Amino acid sequence: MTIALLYILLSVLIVISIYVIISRNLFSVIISTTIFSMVCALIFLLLDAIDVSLTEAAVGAGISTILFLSTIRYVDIIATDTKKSAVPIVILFFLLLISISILIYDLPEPGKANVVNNSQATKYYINNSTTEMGVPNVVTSVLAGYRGFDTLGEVIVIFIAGISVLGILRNTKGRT
Amino acid sequence: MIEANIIVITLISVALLISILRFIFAEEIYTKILATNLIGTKIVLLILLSGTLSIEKDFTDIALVYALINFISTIVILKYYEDKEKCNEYD
Amino acid sequence: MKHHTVLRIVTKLIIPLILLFGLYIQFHGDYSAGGGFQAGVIIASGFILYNIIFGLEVGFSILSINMTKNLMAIGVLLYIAVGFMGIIQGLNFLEYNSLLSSSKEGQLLGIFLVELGVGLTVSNVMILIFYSFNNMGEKL
Amino acid sequence: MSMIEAILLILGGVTALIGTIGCFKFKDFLSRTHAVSVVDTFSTLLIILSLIIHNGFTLLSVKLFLILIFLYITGSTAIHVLTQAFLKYSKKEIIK
Repeated sequence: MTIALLYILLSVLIVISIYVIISRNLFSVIISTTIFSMVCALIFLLLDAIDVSLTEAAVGAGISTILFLSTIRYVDIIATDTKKSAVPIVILFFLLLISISILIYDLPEPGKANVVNNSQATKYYINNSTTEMGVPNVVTSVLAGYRGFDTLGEVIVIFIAGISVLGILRNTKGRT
Repeated sequence: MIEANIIVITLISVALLISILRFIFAEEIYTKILATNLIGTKIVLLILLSGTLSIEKDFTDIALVYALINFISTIVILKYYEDKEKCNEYD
Repeated sequence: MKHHTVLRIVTKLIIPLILLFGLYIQFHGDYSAGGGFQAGVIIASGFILYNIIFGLEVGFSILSINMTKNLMAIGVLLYIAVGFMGIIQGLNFLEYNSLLSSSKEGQLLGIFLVELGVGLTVSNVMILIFYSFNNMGEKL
Repeated sequence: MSMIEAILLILGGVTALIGTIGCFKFKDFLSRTHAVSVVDTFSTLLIILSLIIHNGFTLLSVKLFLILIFLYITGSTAIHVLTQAFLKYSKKEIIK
């Protein structure tokens, strides 16, 4: 049952992404990316990746819609109807789709325990997280405990993004 | 319970497909925002129903985040669209 | 959007719930889904909703631009300070074992503080980006 | 499995489908809001009520009840605001 629902949702994703390519109105493109993130989060939930699903719902559907809309209001191109045809992009899209779906056969099956990627470190985290860290959620203990240095890098990246947005937008409209 | 659950999941996914079509073939932006709201509500229901089938117990948190984000994005899209309409009015 | 009366009343009801739920995700992240990043984004979107409906001036009187700048720096500094606590006590960088008397409690406290730093930075960066795109012609 | 839960659940699914078909078939915006409101209020009420009966009186049921209240408030408000904006700014003639 879950597999059938998964296939329906994946086909919905393909339909929405084709619409994003074809549509020439920036406003409806942004709304459709919101729908794309919503469906994507449901797929992550069905695959039991609950933290990823929460992140996708909050970041993809919530804050990025707000920031995209702020951006197109700031640069003043809300709806553009260009005469350029979308056919080459659609052909490119289908070529990419076919090549990726051929490549998918070489990937290991998701969630299997005897795959090489899941054999060494993952087993250690799952077995020792509760006794070493005292945190029942393994994702949190890996993110903040075992791989704390990576998370530090991520936080600094977000910090630098904030600083550079501030530096680009500061005083440009006030002075001229 | 499980059989009824599966029937209802099928019904709601058919409804999801229809509302995606409504979104794509809409002729004005208000209908698109309405379809977005509809899809968000459907996805909250799908999360609640498939959560009872799966082993995860935290699905209610995600459903609550969903309901919240759906409201926020609807209001924000409407606000920016209204601003644009106001600009057109005074031109 | 001040002319929508119903929306204003409902937002006044909803905003505390959103902030409370963000804090729940922040501090309950050890036991269920969630963590600093998601909580920061949810709190930021709640605050942005408030700004959109009641106007940016009201938002500035609650959380000014200088305050967001300071808070996002404090988040990163909190993270790094927790890391240096390990070095001071003779361990590696970002090793929380000796923060408290027992090793397990030290790990819990370390993870809690680190997530708090992540949440502060993420929420304030998002609010700052929103502010800088939306107040046109003002000096930042 | 009790009979009441199954009946409530299937009624909820059927109302969701009917509301969506209405939203697809109607010609103008205001009729569509009418069809969407059915999904936002009646269908969520039936499905979440059925899940609450299934779970009994637990923490999960309290959370489900919170979701129900939240969906009721926000869904109705969003459609109300949307309709008001349509009436104020739309260029088309409204069919009386």
